[in-house]
This record gives sequence, C-alpha cells and structure tokens, in this order.
Amino acid sequence: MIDYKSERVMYYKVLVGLLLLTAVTFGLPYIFEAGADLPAQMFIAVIKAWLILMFYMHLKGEKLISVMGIFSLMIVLVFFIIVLVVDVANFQFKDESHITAPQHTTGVTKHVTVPVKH
Amino acid sequence: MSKSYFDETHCAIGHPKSTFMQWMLTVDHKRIGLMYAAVMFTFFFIAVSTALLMRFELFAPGQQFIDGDTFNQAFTLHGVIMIFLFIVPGIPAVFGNIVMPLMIGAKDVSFPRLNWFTFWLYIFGSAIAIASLFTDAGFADTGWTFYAPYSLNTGTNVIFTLVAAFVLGMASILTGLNFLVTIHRLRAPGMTFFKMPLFVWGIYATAWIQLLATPVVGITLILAIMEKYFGIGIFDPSKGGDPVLFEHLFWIYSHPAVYLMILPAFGIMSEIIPVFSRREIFGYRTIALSSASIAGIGYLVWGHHLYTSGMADIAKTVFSLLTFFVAIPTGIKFYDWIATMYKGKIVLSTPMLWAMGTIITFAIGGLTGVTIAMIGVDIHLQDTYYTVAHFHYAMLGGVVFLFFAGMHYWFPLVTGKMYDEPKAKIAFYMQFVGFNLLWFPMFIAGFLGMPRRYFDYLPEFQIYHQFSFFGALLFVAGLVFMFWVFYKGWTKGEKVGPNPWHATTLEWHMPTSPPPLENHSKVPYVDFDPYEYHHGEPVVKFDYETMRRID
Amino acid sequence: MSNTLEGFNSQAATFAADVDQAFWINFWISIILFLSVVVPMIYFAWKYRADKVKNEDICKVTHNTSLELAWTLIPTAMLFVLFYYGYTSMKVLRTMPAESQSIVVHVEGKKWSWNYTYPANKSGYVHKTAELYVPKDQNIILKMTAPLNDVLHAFYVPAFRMKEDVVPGRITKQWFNSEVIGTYDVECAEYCGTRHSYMYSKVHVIPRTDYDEWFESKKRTPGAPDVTISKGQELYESNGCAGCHSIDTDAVLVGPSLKGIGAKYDAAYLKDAIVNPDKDIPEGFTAGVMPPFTLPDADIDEIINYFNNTDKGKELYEANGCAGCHSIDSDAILVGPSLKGIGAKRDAAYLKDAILHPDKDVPEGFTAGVMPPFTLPDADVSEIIRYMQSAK
Amino acid sequence: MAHEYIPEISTDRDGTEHVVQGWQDDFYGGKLGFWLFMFTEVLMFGAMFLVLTYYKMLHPADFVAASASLNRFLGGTNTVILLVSALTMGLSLLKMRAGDVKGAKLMIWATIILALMFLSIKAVEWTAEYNHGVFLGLDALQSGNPHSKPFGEILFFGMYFTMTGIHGFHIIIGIGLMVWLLKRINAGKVSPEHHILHWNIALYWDIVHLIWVFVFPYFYMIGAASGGTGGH
Ligand code: HEA
Ligand code: HEA
Ligand code: HEC
Ligand code: CUA
Ligand SMILES: [Cu+2]
Repeated sequence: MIDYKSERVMYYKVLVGLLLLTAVTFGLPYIFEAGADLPAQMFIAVIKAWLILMFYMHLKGEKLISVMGIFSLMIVLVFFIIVLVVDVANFQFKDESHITAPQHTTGVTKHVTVPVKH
Repeated sequence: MSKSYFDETHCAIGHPKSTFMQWMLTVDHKRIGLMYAAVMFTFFFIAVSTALLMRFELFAPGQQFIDGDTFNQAFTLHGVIMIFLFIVPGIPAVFGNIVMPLMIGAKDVSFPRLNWFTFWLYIFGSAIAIASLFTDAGFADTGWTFYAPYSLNTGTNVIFTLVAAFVLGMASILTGLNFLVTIHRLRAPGMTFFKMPLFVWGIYATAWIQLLATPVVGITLILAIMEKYFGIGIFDPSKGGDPVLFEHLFWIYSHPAVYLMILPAFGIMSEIIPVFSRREIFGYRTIALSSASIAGIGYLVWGHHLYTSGMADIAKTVFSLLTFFVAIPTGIKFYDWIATMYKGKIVLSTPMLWAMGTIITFAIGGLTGVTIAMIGVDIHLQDTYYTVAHFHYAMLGGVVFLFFAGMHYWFPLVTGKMYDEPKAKIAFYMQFVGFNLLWFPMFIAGFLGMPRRYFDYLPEFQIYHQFSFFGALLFVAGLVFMFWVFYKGWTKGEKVGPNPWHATTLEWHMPTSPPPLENHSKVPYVDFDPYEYHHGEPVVKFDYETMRRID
Repeated sequence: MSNTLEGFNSQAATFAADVDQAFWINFWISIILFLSVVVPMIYFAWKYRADKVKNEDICKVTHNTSLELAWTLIPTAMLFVLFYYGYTSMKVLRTMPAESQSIVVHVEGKKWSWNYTYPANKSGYVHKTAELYVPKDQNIILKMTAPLNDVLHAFYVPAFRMKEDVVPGRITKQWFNSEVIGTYDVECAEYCGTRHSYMYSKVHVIPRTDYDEWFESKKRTPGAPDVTISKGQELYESNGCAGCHSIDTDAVLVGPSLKGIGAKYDAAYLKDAIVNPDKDIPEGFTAGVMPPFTLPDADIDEIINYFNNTDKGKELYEANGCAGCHSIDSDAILVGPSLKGIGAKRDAAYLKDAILHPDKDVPEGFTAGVMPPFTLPDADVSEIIRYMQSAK
Repeated sequence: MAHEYIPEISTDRDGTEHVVQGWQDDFYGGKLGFWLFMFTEVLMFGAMFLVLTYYKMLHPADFVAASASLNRFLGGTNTVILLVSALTMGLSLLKMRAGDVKGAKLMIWATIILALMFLSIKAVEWTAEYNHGVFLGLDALQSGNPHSKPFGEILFFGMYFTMTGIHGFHIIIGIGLMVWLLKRINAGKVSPEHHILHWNIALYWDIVHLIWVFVFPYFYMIGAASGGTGGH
C-alpha cells in the first residue's frame, strides 16, 4: 500500500508550482515585445509538462517508458528541424511568391509580386 | 484426436454456439490473422482488377475503354487499396498475428480483445473506402497521395476516402501498439532480444513505425477533412495555405510506411534463408540491428519525394544524403543472406525459390530507388514510369513476393497440410517471369519521359506498354494458379506433422499440427539461439508435453 | 495536341549531359552491386544444392569481420560517389544564371494548358503564347506559377531533363540553355485531374535572328504570316497546292478542302500527308491522285505554319487555355462542352457572359465552378467570340 | 472471456524455475500499452504544432494580430480549471490505491464537473467568436470577399478552431471515460487491487491537460503584448 499522506502533499506542491508557472506565462508578454516571447513561453510550458509527467503521471523511475518517450519526442523534434530550419528557413524565391498575401489571378496572369509582410 | 485452433476458440463477448459467430468474435491471434488474410485477399482482387483495367486502357495510345476520369479513379482505387488496405496492414496483420506470438512462446498477444477490435476497425475502414464507390460523387480521383489542393477542389468523394484512410491508420497504430507490448512483455523466459527470431525483429521495428509515423498522416488527413468540410484554410493556397506543407506531412508518414512494409518482409526472408540452407544465419546481430536502423533512418528521408516540389535546394541535398544511408543497412542484410547460403545445404523448395526470386527483384527495386535518390537524376525521373517501376519492384517484387514466400513457408503450420510442390514451383516461375516482363519495360519508358498517371500517351511508348500488358496477363495467370494450388492443398493436401521443413524456431515446435488453441502446451525456457543447426539438423528438440529440451 | 514526343531521347539542354552522366554512372555501379549479390547467390544455390552436400560439410561460419567491413564500406564509398554526382547534376540544374544575362519568361500552368508571357519588347508589346519560343544558346529563366484557385502541375521537358512543380501561391523557377535547334515536348508531370494526360506544350528552339525578329514584332509566333503574304502561303501557291485544294472555303476541288486543317491534325500528320500522300487517305478519296512532294523540311514547316495561321481570336483562345477544356472543331467533350458551332447556337451577349461569369448560366450536364471566371479586356472577349463564331 | 489465467512456470535445464508472464493481469503491460498510445497523441499534436509554426514563420504579424483578438482571461481561467482537475484526478487515483473507493469516486465526480466547466467556457468563447463573424465557414475565414481576413489570420483561426476543437473532443471523450470508470468501480471491476483502468484514465486526463499547457500560450499569449485586453 502506498503512503497516502505524503503523496497527497506532493500533489499539492506540484499544483502550486504549476499555478505559479501559469502566472508567469501570463506576465511574460508584458516584458517582451509582441510575439517575441514564444520561445520563453514554450520553455515554461516544457517545465510545466515535465512536472506533470514526472509527478502526476508517475514517470519518475520508469526507465523503459522514459526512453521510449524521449525517442518519440526526438522524432517530433527532427520533423520540426527538418521542415522549419532546413526547408522553410531557406524558402526560395520567397519575395517573389505571393504566398503571404492574397492575389487574384484570373485569365492571363499578371505577375504582381507582393513583398513579404514582416 | 487433439483439438486445434480450428475446433475451439475464445470469444470477445460471451461464447456463441454457431461456428460463424465464433469466428466473428474470436480473440485468438491465429484466427484473427487468418481472417485478415481472407479479407485482404478479397480487396486484393478488386485492386488487381483495377490494375488490369489500367493495363488494358494503356495497351495503345488514345482512349480505349474508359475515359480520363475513370482512369484517374482507377489508379486511385488501386493505390489506396494496395497501400492502405493491403500492404500496410499486410504482413504484420497476417503473419505478425499468426506466427509472432508462437515464435516468442506467448499464449496470445498482450491485448487479445484489442486485437479483435482492431480487426473490426480495419473492416470498418475498408467498408468506408469501398462505400464511396457507390455514392453519387464516386470514388476519389486524387491518387493515393491526396495532394492538396487537388484533393480539396475535386468533386469526387474524397472525404470518404480520407476518413477510411484515417480509420485504417488507427487500426494500424493499434496493431503496432499491441505487438510492441507483446514483444516487450510476453517473450518466453530466457529469450532476450538477441535470441528472438529475426521475423520478430522485423515486426518490432515495424511496430515502432506504425506507432510513431501513422499519427502524422492521421492528423494530416483530419486537417484535410476539416478543410474540405468546414472550408477553413490550412493547405489551400487560395486561403493562404501551402501545398508543399501538405506534401511534407504526407510523406513524413508515407515514406516510413514503405519501410513498415518491407521490414517484416525482410523478416520472412531471414527465416526462410537459414532454414533452407540448413545452417545458422550469418551475422544475426547485424541483420537485427539493420532492421532497427532502417526504421530509424527511414524517418528522416521523406523529402526524397519532394525533389521537384519547390522545396529549398538545401533541404533536397540533406534528404538526398540521408536517403543513401538507408541503402547501407539494406545492403548488409542482403550480403548476410548470401553469406548464409555459402557452404550450406540448399534445399530449393518453393519458399526458398520465392526468397531467391525476391533477392533478384528487390535488388532491382532497391537499386533503382538509389537512382532516384540522386537529386539531379530524380528531377528528370520524378513522376515518370521509372518511379512507378521502382516502387512496383520494391512493393510487388519485394513485399508481396516475400508475402507469398511466407504463405508457402507457413502454409503447413497454419493448415497442417502440404500443397503440391511441383505445381507451386510452376506458379512461381510464371509470376517471376510475368512480373519482370510487366515492370522492366517501364524503367525504359520512364527514362524516356513517360509521365505517370497518364491515361493516354504518345505513340513512342506504345511498345513498352504492350510488353507490360502481356507481362501482366502472365503474372495474373500465375497468381490465380498459385491460389488454386493453395486451395487444393488446403482441401486435399497431404497431412504433415508440426515441423515439415526441419526448422528451428519455436512456432514449429507445437504439440499438434495445426496448433492447438493456446499454443505451446507449456511455455518453453529459451536458452538457445533461433537458428541452431548442427550438420544440417536442428539442434534443439523438445518434449512437446512439457516443452523441456531433450537434445 | 501533340502526338509525338519530339526529341525525347536527345540531350537538348546544356545540362542534359550532366544528368545523363550521373544516371549512367549510377547505372554501372548498380550493375556491379546487383551482380555482387545475384552472382554468388545463384552460384551457391547451384554449388551447394541439397543432393551434392553431405551434412558434415555444412559450414558453421557466422562471422567474418573483414568480409563484413568490406561489404559495408565498399558500397558506402560507392554511395558517396552517387551522392556526389546527384548533387552536382542538381547544382547545374538549380543554379539560376543572372537575370540580366537571361530571358525571363513567366510560365503559367493551369487546368489544363500552359501559357507564356514574355517581357515587353522595344515597342512595349508583350508576347503571350501557348508554346515557348526561345533562341538557341541563350539562358532562359522560367518563373512559374499557377492561379491561386488552381492545382499543382509540373513543367517537364524530357529532352532537357528538367522538371519542377508549378505551385499555386508560389513562384518556382527553372532555367535552361539549349544548344540544339528543334522542337521539344513539354509534359505536365504532376497529377492535375481530368486532362492531366493532355497538358502538353512545346519548346521551340529557334535561331537567334528568327527569335529577335519575332520578338520585336507583334507576330503571334515566329514564322506566322505578317500582313503581307507569308512564306508558307507563297510555297502553298507556288507548288500548286491551290490547284487541288481550297483553303478558305469548304469546296472540294480535287482533294479535300484544307480549311482549318491546321487545327485538325498535328504537324507530323500533315508532313506525312505532303511527303507520303498515299499512306493515310481521308475517306472518300483515292490513293495515287496526289503526287508525293519532295520539299526541304523547312519549306514543309512553312506550309504547315500557313495551315495553322489564324487570327487574334484563335491566339487568345489558345493563350488563355480555352482549348484545354473545350474542343472547337469536334464534338468531343473534354471538360467543358464542345464549342463547335457555338456561334450558331448562342448570341454574343451570352457568350461574353459565359466567359466572364461562367457560373451564371451553366449548360446542362456540367457543373458550376469548373470553368474559372476570366477577366479579359472587352476587346479580347469580342475577338474570342468572333473566333468562336467563325469556327463552324 | 473464458481465457483464465493459469500461472505458469518454465524450468530451464538446470532446474531453475522462471515465472512466465501471461497477458492476463499484466499491470505493467497495460500501463506500457497506454503510454505507447499517448505517444501517438504527442505525434498528432506535434504535427499540428508543426503546421502552426510553419505558418507563423510565414505570417508573424498576422499571427500576433489574430492572437490579440482572443480572450486571454477566459483561456487563462480554463488553464487553471484544467490544472485543478488534474489534481482531483490524481487524488482520485491516489485514494483508489490507498483503498478509499468512496473518496476516489468523489474525486472523479469533481473532475467531471471541472471538465464540464472547461467546456462551457470554451462554448462561451466560441459563441463570442461566432458573433464576431469569425467562425468555421463564415466569410471572414474565406478568401476573395470583402470580409476576408488576411491569409495569416485565416490560417491562424483555421488552426485555432481545429486544435482547440480536437482538444475539446478529447475532453468530451475523457468525460465519457470517467463515467464509464465510475460504472466499472460500482460493478466492482475496478478496485484497489485492480486499478489499471483507473490508472490509465488518469494518465489520459493528464495528457489532455499536458497538451493544453502548450496550446494555451501558443494561441492566446503570442498577441498579449500587442495591446488591447483581448477578447471579442
Ligand atoms: C516497399 C516499398 C519501398 C521500399 C522498400 C523502397 C525503398 C527505397 N526507395 Fe522507394 N518508393 C516506394 C516504395 C518503396 N521504396 C513508393 C511506393 C514510392 C512512390 C510513391 C508515390 O509517389 O506514389 C517510392 C518512391 C521513391 C522515391 C521518390 C521518387 C519520386 O517520386 O521522384 C525515391 C527517391 O529517392 C525512393 C528511394 C528509395 C530508396 C533509396 C530505397 C532504399 O530503401 C532501397 C534499399 C535497397 C537496396 C539498395 C537494394 C538491395 C541492396 C543491395 C543489392 C546491396 C548493395 C547495394 C547498395 C549498398 C547500394 N523511392
Ligand atoms: C502493394 C502495392 C501494389 C501492388 C501489388 C501493385 C500491383 C500492380 N500494379 Fe500498381 N500501384 C500501386 C501499388 C501496387 N500495385 C500504387 C501505390 C500505385 C500509385 C497509385 C497512384 O498513382 O496514386 C500504383 C500504380 C499503378 C499503375 C500506374 C498508374 C499510373 O500512374 O497511370 C499501374 C499501371 O499499369 C499499375 C499496375 C499494376 C499491376 C498491373 C499490378 C499487378 O502486378 C497486379 C497483380 C497483383 C498482385 C501481384 C497481387 C497479388 C497479391 C495477392 C493476391 C495478395 C493475397 C493476399 C492475401 C492472401 C492476404 N499500378
Ligand atoms: C478548366 C476548363 C475550361 C477552360 C480553361 C475554359 N472553359 Fe469554357 N467551359 C468549361 C466548362 C466545364 C463549361 C460548362 C460549364 C460552364 O458554363 O461553366 C464551359 C462553358 C463554356 C461556354 C458555354 C458553352 C455552352 O454551350 O453554353 C463557352 C462559350 C466557353 N466555355 C468558352 C470558353 C472560352 C472562350 C475559354 C477561354 C478564354 C474557355 N471557355 C476556357 C470549361 C473550361
Ligand atoms: Cu497539369 Cu498535370
Ligand atoms: Cu520514400
């Protein structure tokens, strides 16, 4: 049988931690410039996720499952890196493409080039 | 007379009296495997018929029997059935179910009821796919790749097909999950990972791909459905979407999927080669680990389908480089198999003939894959018949051929009977010759610039298509003959004992033939390697009552 | 519609040789690797066949480090060679020349036709064509796209070994430089629906002078007749064709009328009909009446050009891709209805509406939303309508 | 099912006995299986985040603008609700393992109520968006009409409705699972000795929550600093 009392204390402690981090999530944007804080936000989210995984989901001490989980995450990471860093970041002819803004092409093409919005 | 799994079974819900309901509700992994085979086989004939229809249409330039739209639906139907209904579930669902638990000495898979549910999920998905044939809008005409924005614009019933592919994907995920847990938890005591038969390694690697690649295509299809149904913007360029992103997501799954198809097939090869060479396999560990590394590297190379899509040149280079790395472990496997034959005692039974035939055809399929992995060359060959020939050599000449090899190899295990060997060999030769005649000319046509998914073509290519047509006829004739041989074998064949091939792995050490409901009478202790032969005879022998070693 | 794949096995672009070299290097390496697997396999299967081997002689070797290293490292080395050639051949294909030293042509691929827009010439005239004309030995950059509401296509010229998708919303580019005068087929290599297999076009590589002359003119195509009598017409008349064939009426003289013949048959057929008139006889005529003509190829092409000669309406009809979906000289239903004899059936106002707002009034048996609305100047629309009315 | 578990021992050649793991009653196997299932969820949402990030790279400004129009306070409340519900679910499992079946059931009920609150708030948000003309199928998210939003915003909202929708769907499934769990507890099929189902449903609830941990800042917070209180 498990130690109910101490486990419960752990649950509450983690909850407090999570709530604090949520508060930080809320506060952060007022420090950064609009849209620039995403990495920081995601970093906080990762800490929160780690807390949930380790304590709420009892991953602590589960070697096999952790290894499998890390493997799965690595794969997602690789998808991100390849698609975003390797392909999109090197998006060719970006400035000539009208992918970032609507343009009405009908009939004979008029090649309007719309600069990318930043 | 002892009872086999044909005589009794466990059911998912209650225990119905009628034999039919017992089959419908069975949770026995062997029966489920057989039911998969029966269903796939039925779909299979639909796909083969559409293939023949295409071949008839392509017999000469100009319109022959069907119009362009019908042709487009035909190759979509052919591709969708072949990929999602047949070859992706194929070997894992049939042989993974039937023999994998036997090989590791388990009584069943880890979640037998989930296995039953998965089977019905598969049937449900297939039913949706087939149902769209009968709706007004008709079967999708997008090709099996569902490229946006075409799939978002076309008037045909793409939603059904997308939903079907999603449901089938779920079934595939659940199969993989079940096998992964089974392999981790239910191996007989003593059987470490490096004592597992190589087929189990193939299934293991495949299960990971099923688990970790299928969700990506699943969600991609959901996004496409959302977009088509609710009109939101995700991939449609008229709403700002980028079709190339769709291609990325599609191939993130669909490239690993090709290794998902081939790895269990390689597993079958690794079973057959040592048994019919009567000696231990050469380089067990390298074969096992190469399965794992093919699965791993296979995740990173999807971009070789996007060389002409408008992707960044740097990405093309990276993908090309990575793609070549897949060929290395595959090559290692091939050389290991050949080395296994060295100074063995080679028995040319039908399974061995199929295996050797596949070494030839898959080598062609794989090496032409290497051709189109070269970026500059693929820019010329992409979406031509060269690619089509490549993947038929890999899928038909690799996976399906090995599937057939497995069918011959495990036929006595499953049925307890033997088919007619000489006739089966004739069927092999017909199909081998027919296959090469069917697809080899297509390499040339493709190299000369015959694009794929063309229902009409320029007269220069006629000669190749005509060769191909006759090859297809010969091939299908051999196919029908082979199934006839199986049918005869099952109904009239001679009864055989549990181990007709002198094999060593556990599935051949059953108390009865065909096997009883709960597999081995006792779980054996495994303190031996999977392919131990001494002077051409299996080393390990069991007392089938207690499953203790008696050698 | 093109009926022959012209120049499919020639290496007509500067980089075609690089691609082919890469392919053949791969081919020979593949042969070596293939044999390294298959030859030992067949040899072992024969040498160690069951009835020849005694059980005691079966060998037990399961490892041989140097052998294993060899069959890992040697193929790996070969793969690096292949990667290198794949990469370098890609590099030449994908390294765009400077725009200042090239002709930049905008390519639009749409269901189911190609059209090309040239930069303005000295007099500010912009050529729009249905086939691509380029001078020999000149860098050409293609900037390609598709309308936003269209689908993917791929611009594929087998003779040049080049291909790249045409993506709505994106600009993709290709370049080439052809050293061989000739005509090469363009195929659409990305599946795009009903008429994917008919989405052909052509690249004409022509001498520099011809190109320049055309480019600075307002002629529809190089070699198209100017206001004055064209070379083709001259040949047509000087060779006495006119004696047997009428060209601007339907009257049957000795042979069939050639009115609109250019639209009915492709160049190869017509050439054949001039050089080998007896090979393929139209119904109702007998062989042996028309003599075979032995003319230089160039002259025959001129005559065929003359056959193809039409007005502005036809030019617009083709440049806008109408022909991709509508047949005009037969009843065949491609995607939209046949427009044969449409002038007799519908009035001009209706036809104008049908082009500008196709979904307003949809003929029976067709669905709305297939034909895109065209935004064309009124003058162009009337030209197209005139052409439709004239084509009976 | 008639498959009874007969404990088995296999004996090696030295006579040493080894316990055989049967598929029945395999607690660890059940847990492993469920974790594997959750990896597929991670990949599904991972792929959607990939799409989202892809378009964010192409349309950074539009994304900020669109995000600014979401109601951060409702979203934040929902975050807190989910956090608390993760706690109640965790406690219910804890009580079950400690033998307090009644307490466990109570905690499950609490979780269900929190889940329903989450859904109601979501409904309020979506209704507000609908009233502002931003919703699936409405003009603002189509192209080529006077109400059309810029591409980046169309894409942002496309993904917003899809991802929060799919997440909401997971919540609904979760409620269903919890009701089922209660039934199984009442039927005595889930008990302190036999709680794999409870364990797995608790895991499920955590993963649903875990996904929200990423969804929330990605959609609601990137536009926070660009002024405005947010909310329609
Ligand atoms: C079972 C399925 C299967 C398998 C196993 C493979 C295996 C491989 N495939 Fe194939 N492929 C497909 C199915 C498969 N493929 C399908 C279905 C498509 C098209 C889908 C569509 O567009 O509809 C496709 C398309 C495809 C493309 C894209 C073509 C295009 O659209 O332009 C490419 C490009 O790189 C490619 C490459 C490869 C490579 C490098 C391998 C390698 O894994 C091959 C490795 C094998 C060998 C190399 C041969 C054996 C080894 C030796 C004989 C030893 C010595 C040799 C060496 C060491 C080199 N494949
Ligand atoms: C497993 C995959 C598979 C298999 C086996 C085949 C088999 C065949 N295919 Fe297939 N084909 C595809 C997958 C496959 N194909 C795919 C993915 C495409 C691309 C579609 C697209 O473009 O979207 C394609 C496209 C394709 C085209 C190109 C269409 C085009 O681009 O225009 C053509 C043209 O002739 C063709 C013909 C054939 C023929 C004649 C066969 C014959 O060889 C058929 C003979 C049949 C068999 C050899 C199978 C026998 C197996 C069994 C009977 C199984 C038994 C099962 C159990 C017992 C459980 N196929
Ligand atoms: C994508 C294919 C496509 C293209 C390109 C296309 N059309 Fe059409 N067209 C159709 C279809 C389909 C219909 C019938 C449905 C409709 O009216 O929208 C049609 C209808 C018509 C009609 C009415 C015919 C009748 O019998 O009422 C006319 C006239 C016409 N098109 C002319 C043109 C012209 C001129 C062009 C080029 C400027 C053109 N089309 C380009 C597909 C096309
Ligand atoms: Cu355009 Cu295919
Ligand atoms: Cu691939």
